[in-house]
Amino acid sequence: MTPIDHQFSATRRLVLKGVGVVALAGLGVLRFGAMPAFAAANDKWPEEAFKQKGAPEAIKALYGKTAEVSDKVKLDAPEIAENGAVVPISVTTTLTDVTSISFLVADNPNALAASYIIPAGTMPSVANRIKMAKTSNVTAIVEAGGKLYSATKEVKVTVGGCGG
Amino acid sequence: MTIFSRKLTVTLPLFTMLAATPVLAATDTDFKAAYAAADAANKEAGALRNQWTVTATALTNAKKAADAGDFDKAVAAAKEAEALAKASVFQAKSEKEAWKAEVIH
Amino acid sequence: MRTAIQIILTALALVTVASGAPAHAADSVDPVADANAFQKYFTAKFPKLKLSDFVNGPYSMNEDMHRQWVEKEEFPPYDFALDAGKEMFEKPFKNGKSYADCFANGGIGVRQNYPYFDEKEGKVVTLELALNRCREANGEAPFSYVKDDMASLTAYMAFTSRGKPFDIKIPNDPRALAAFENGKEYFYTRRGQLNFSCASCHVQNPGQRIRAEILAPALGILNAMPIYRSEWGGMGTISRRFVTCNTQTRGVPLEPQSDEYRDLEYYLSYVSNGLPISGPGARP
Amino acid sequence: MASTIRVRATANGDTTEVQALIQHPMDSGFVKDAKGDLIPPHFIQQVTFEVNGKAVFVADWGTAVSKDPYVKFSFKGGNKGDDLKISWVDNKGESDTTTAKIA
Repeated sequence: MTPIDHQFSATRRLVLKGVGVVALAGLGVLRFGAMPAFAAANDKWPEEAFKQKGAPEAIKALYGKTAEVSDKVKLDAPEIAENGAVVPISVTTTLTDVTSISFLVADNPNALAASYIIPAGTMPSVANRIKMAKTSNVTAIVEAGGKLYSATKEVKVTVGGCGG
Repeated sequence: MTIFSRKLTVTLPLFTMLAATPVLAATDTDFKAAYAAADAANKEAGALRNQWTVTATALTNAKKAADAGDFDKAVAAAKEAEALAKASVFQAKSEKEAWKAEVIH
Repeated sequence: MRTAIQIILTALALVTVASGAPAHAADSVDPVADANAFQKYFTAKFPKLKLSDFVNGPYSMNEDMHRQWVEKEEFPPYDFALDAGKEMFEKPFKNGKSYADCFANGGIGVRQNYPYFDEKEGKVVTLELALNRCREANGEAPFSYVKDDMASLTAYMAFTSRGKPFDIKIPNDPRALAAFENGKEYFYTRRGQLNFSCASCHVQNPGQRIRAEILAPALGILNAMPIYRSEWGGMGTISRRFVTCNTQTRGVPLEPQSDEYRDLEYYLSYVSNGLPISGPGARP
Repeated sequence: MASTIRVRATANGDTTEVQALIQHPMDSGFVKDAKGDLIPPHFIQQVTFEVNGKAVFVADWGTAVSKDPYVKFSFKGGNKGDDLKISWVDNKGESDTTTAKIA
């Protein structure tokens, strides 16, 4: 499956699901296992996504789709964190029509660290300081034009000092 | 009978003899003596302003074991504390001169 | 544990044998020569650094760390302590007086003169000690030397001295020279089960990593005090830093502001004369 | 009590850069205190930034955001003198809000 097919089938699946949802909503039977309203779309704190352990599950819960790696997403993270409690991470992108940006730390107890809603007119770049339990891959997700793009870097983390 | 088995036959009685005499379990008095010695050494280190945190931990472990009635463990911990305290005293005394060699000239 | 003690004992024995050899110059105390030798050692070891760079400690030793520091300094975490310190400094005591009455120039821009040698008392007086003495003289309870209140006050006073070079004086008083020498001895004396002295890390290994952290050079190491450490998630005074360093080498720390610590601060500040105050600082 | 939110909003051209530092423990619930008991989770969940009533940025934070959290972003359409309203709410329902003028 070349990426293009993958993308095509992904959107096809989405479209079908969308149609399905509309049809069911029409019939008023939506309440069974309500479709998770994708948090990124509204302002409610995405509790479900923050509860997920792994990054893939968190991305699924947050956006309902998977991301593809893109060199248009510039993730800036230290090679060795000076301290796991304060790791300065920032992302910027040349992608247009960006609606959401998120940061995930794969090996943290809960992968999703932070998620930002980017309204129209706001620049697609965010800097923040996050906590990392240990050496881990850090991923930045950018939602642009309804599709997800990502960049990942490994950040080494360990304790400091000589013993105690 | 190969050499190996002959040696074995000799050592066997030796083991049985040792096992026969029970090793005396430490008692409360043993613990008190060991703890006092360790505490004294640690106080000396204190006078030299050079105690170690691990000595204090060993002393508390000794007391905890003694309170729980495990005097073997208590004496062992007290002995360890004494060794650590003595090492810290040795360190303080030897450093009285040794530090001069490290100074940036 | 027993083998650990054996190793330490043998290491100690080796050190004493090795160090016995070089004859040590007559024991005259010459602070000026000490300070020059101290600064020359570090400028030779790090020729690319300007003298003032040394006050940034680990961040002048490593590019990746420097970048993380610059990002943090955009909006530093010690901002809250700084504001709290200013508020506390300006709030009068119950008796109407305030800190400004205890310090020259109202306490503004004076941090670089601390610690100083008090010839009446014959002892080194550090900024933290002076602050608590001011509180007690005005009927207020002293602050803990290792907690946030003292850190906020010293943060504000350091901030008012930013950029001013350290200007520590040693009066021609044998007790002052003795205090300086006592501080130097503490700095180079190995202690704790790990058998490290301050010099083992900050003279012999600045720029090296000790697990995640990069060791700061001893030159200028107090210029950024008090510091907000990510490791502590909070502010730390010079007292707190000395106490935690001792504990890390498994040495039992002394009382904060005890003679050895104040003399150590006297020595370390004097040999950093001329380097600018950059406190409060952020550190890993 | 001074606000827990420190903010710098500087406009250059039609882009306004916003930096915010918020005083909050951001306890994750995974850390033990000196006695060895777990410190319960206490962290900011959402921070909203609004200009003239319109949201220009919304931050959803989890337990992995650093203590005294910091965030930087920029947006178009703000001009000098506008009011930037910032408010946060945490998992205990505590909240704080402040308004800053764009410089």
